[in-house]
Amino acid sequence: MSHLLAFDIPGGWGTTLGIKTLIVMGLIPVGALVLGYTFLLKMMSHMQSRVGPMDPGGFHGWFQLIGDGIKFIQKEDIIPAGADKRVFKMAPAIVVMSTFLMFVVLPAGPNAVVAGALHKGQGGIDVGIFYALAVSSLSVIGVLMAGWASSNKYALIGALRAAAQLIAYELPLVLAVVGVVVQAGTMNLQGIVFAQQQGKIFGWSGIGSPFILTQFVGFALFMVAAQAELTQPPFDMPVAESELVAGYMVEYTGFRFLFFFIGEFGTAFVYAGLAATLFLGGWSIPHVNGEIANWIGPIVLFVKIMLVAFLMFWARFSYPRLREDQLQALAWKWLIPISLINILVTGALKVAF
Amino acid sequence: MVAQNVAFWIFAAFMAAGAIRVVTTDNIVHAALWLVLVLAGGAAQFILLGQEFVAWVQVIVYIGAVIVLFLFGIMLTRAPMEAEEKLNNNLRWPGLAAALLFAGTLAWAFLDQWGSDKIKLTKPVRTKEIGDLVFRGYLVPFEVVGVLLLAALIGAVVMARKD
Amino acid sequence: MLLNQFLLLSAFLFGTGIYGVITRKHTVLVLASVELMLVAVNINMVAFGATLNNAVGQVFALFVLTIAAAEVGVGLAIVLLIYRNLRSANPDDASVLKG
Amino acid sequence: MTSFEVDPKLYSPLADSQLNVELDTGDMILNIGPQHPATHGTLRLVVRLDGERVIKADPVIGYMHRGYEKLTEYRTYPQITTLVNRIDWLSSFANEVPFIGAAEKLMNIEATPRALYIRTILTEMARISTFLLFLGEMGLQVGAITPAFFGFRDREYTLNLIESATGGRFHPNYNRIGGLKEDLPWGWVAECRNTMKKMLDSCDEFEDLVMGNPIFQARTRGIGIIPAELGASYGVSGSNLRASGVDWDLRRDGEPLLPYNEIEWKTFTHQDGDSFARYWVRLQETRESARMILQLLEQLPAGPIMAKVPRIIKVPEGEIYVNAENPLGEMGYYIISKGATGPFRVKIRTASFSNVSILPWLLQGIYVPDVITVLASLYFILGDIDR
Repeated sequence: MSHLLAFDIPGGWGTTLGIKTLIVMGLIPVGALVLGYTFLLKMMSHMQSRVGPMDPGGFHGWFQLIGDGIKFIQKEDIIPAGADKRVFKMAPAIVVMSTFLMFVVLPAGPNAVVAGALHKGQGGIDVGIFYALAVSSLSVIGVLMAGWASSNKYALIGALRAAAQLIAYELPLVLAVVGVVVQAGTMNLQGIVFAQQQGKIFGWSGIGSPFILTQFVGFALFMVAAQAELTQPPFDMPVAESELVAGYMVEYTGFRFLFFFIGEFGTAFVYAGLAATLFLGGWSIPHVNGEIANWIGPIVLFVKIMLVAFLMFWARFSYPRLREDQLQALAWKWLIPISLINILVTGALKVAF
Repeated sequence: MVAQNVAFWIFAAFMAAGAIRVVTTDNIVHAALWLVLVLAGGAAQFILLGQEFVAWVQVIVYIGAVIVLFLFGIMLTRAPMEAEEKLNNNLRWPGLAAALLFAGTLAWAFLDQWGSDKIKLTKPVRTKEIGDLVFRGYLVPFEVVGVLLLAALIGAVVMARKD
Repeated sequence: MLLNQFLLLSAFLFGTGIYGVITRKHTVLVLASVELMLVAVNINMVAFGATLNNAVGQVFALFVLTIAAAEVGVGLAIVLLIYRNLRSANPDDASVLKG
Repeated sequence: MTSFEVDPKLYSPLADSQLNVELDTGDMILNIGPQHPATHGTLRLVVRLDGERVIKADPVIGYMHRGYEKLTEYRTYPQITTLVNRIDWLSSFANEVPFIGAAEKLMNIEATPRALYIRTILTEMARISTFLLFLGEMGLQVGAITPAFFGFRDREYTLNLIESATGGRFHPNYNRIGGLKEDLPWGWVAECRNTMKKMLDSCDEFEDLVMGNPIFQARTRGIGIIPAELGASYGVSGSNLRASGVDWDLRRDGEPLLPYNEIEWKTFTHQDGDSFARYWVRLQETRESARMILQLLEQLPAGPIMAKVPRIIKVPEGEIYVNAENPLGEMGYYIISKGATGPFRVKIRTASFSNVSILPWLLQGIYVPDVITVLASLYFILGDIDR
């Protein structure tokens, strides 16, 4: 049975590929819906004394999300007359695809990782985290396609803002991760998890050595940059509903809009997972190894993801939106210099100790 | 090796089609999007060759940044929605001749020199090896490239500034 | 896999790039064609690296990539500058200095 | 800056390259509105953009014109109150008072003290409910969703009070010439006192949540500065003008229709004149209004709520201009009466109309996100612009 979790599925690469694909295709929407339900509907309603999302279905408004889903699916799929139809249709798929691809390298147990060969806990792609960040940048193309193909000025402005923002914040995102990579000595996510699990704080191995303690600056930078990559407040100018109505998504309805929605929350899920893996020790609990870790790993990871996602959504519901130039100033004048200094200090300490 | 060969030819077909569309399509934005296909195909070829790192650098730098810059530039210079007829000048035949000549010469040279050399992949190149190479053997070029990037950054900023 | 597969593909891409540079009238598209050529070069380097079973080809490809990024940054700045002044993105229009 | 107006074919490229143009990448005309969330209604702004910078902005009004000035000529005075409280629909009670006051002055009728006190309380309550919406809405327009819901939640309390007193949440139609429709319900005063204390708390909450937020300050400080003299010459009034440092409040400086001079209160001015100042002034005024209501409740006199008024109301011949400090600014009614049951001509001076007239000047050269900030901070109601 644990073979299934470890993805050492007997029956050749075809079966393996099929099952893995199904797992990824299933997990991302589920993750997106869990985040959407927990944070967007319930936490937000409590924080904002909102009545609406707490009402449908009786107990705590459990039906709201299903109702939303039904609403999206039964809506008409409208394509503007002036739109570039093929590009317009392709754009949401590309955004979602980038989310799916990111998820592939996230380990949920010593053997439970979708991509890569498995050799004694060294599963996953060798360039792991770098791969995740690389494919995450694919979504920009989808956003630009959506904004341009809609043949709408608001959408175009939104897409341009998104492009400028995502490019600017990819740098601090990557640089924030470099600190962790330097400290762990590997880019493989699995390796990073093991480095944290087996690490010691001054000889004490009680909680391992989660990198949030040594790389707190990196963690803060990563969270800020991830927030910007997700285009969530305070960095949500590309979709700013009070200015650009919904930015690049303005012409999308029904199912295609749902795609963007799933992309947004799925990406939030994956980024939370990356942050949990890089800084909080991922699936690992110190001194828990072997077969059992494959079983409790996903649960531990999920709990950590929810913790990180809580931070993300807390900021999302509390802050107003920055202006475009303030956003760029924040990225170039603060985040990037700080992350460079962080790398420098980390490197120096790594050499010293 | 059969699977790799099949994959190669599929990717190669996509890349060739994409490249042709890049230089012939009448819509600027479509051209940039076709270029994405070519670049992604290139990354796929790198992975086929077991060179992971450069493949993902290609994705993050080319697709994530360069193409976005292209699209950005196109849209800032007023992207037209409908196809423009005037994207090509009247140098089609000289261009074709030059391209054929060059590609032909290259192909002939390649076939002549490496007629049936085979690529034997033993293991994928680990990122560690690249790091060692860059920071040991090729440190000076690395620094030079760093300075070049800085110069490009400053140059671009100076040019795009208001005054 | 034959080495020549990759080399011929790169030759084809390079030829296409040349054609694009010669025929395209929009500066951004000329830059895109240059990118095609650079990708062709990269494929060559990586293929040779794989044949020789080391990472040197990859390192050179990385340098090419970096330079390509710098080139695009400066190139697009120039395009925007030309567009700002001439209201045209056609490289043939930027002929003021020709005398 | 003005290179967009010149046909590129008419001048040589060289000449243009010497011009000090910004990264001008093709200007674009953007229609903000008439259906756009930032215009809260059907205002249309034709904005010419260079990148994200506004070169020129033209407000286009009239999408909501309902012809109230003309309609009043065919109604009797008691009927007109139902019309005028739809002008600024967020503070409808405050719209009725000056009109009724004008009619009373023409007829030489004085409302009873209790009626005047209740009018004052409800006017201030309308001010609170309007400003609460503003306090939340401004947060929403700069991107924070939470304040909007807090604003709506707290506004609900005052609306409940208005409803329990007048029977209407939005359009009370509670004023009569000479007094009020009916007295306050039993227990209303105690309830009102509790709610006003809640409002004081909620003002503190907004101060912490919105005004104290560094991003909010970065977005609003120095944005959309109205110089005092320019603002006054454009006819900007109310909190918008007080935020520019002009200490002018018709509740104190005008001919008082309501007994404001019998209670202790003060006006607030801010030196900056920017969007943040407007937010600050409105927040202070909300708090001050709550305090005023608490005082008015203490001093609420007993007695009848209706003065002696003839059965059929005919206003004697004459003309009068009555203005009052409404939540949005100066609101005035110019009434010409020919002695009939209805007025001969009514001219309504609404605050928002004058407030938005400064927009073309104010929006020049700022960025699109700031357009939204400025629109939100000027705080207009479309019904108040178009009438």
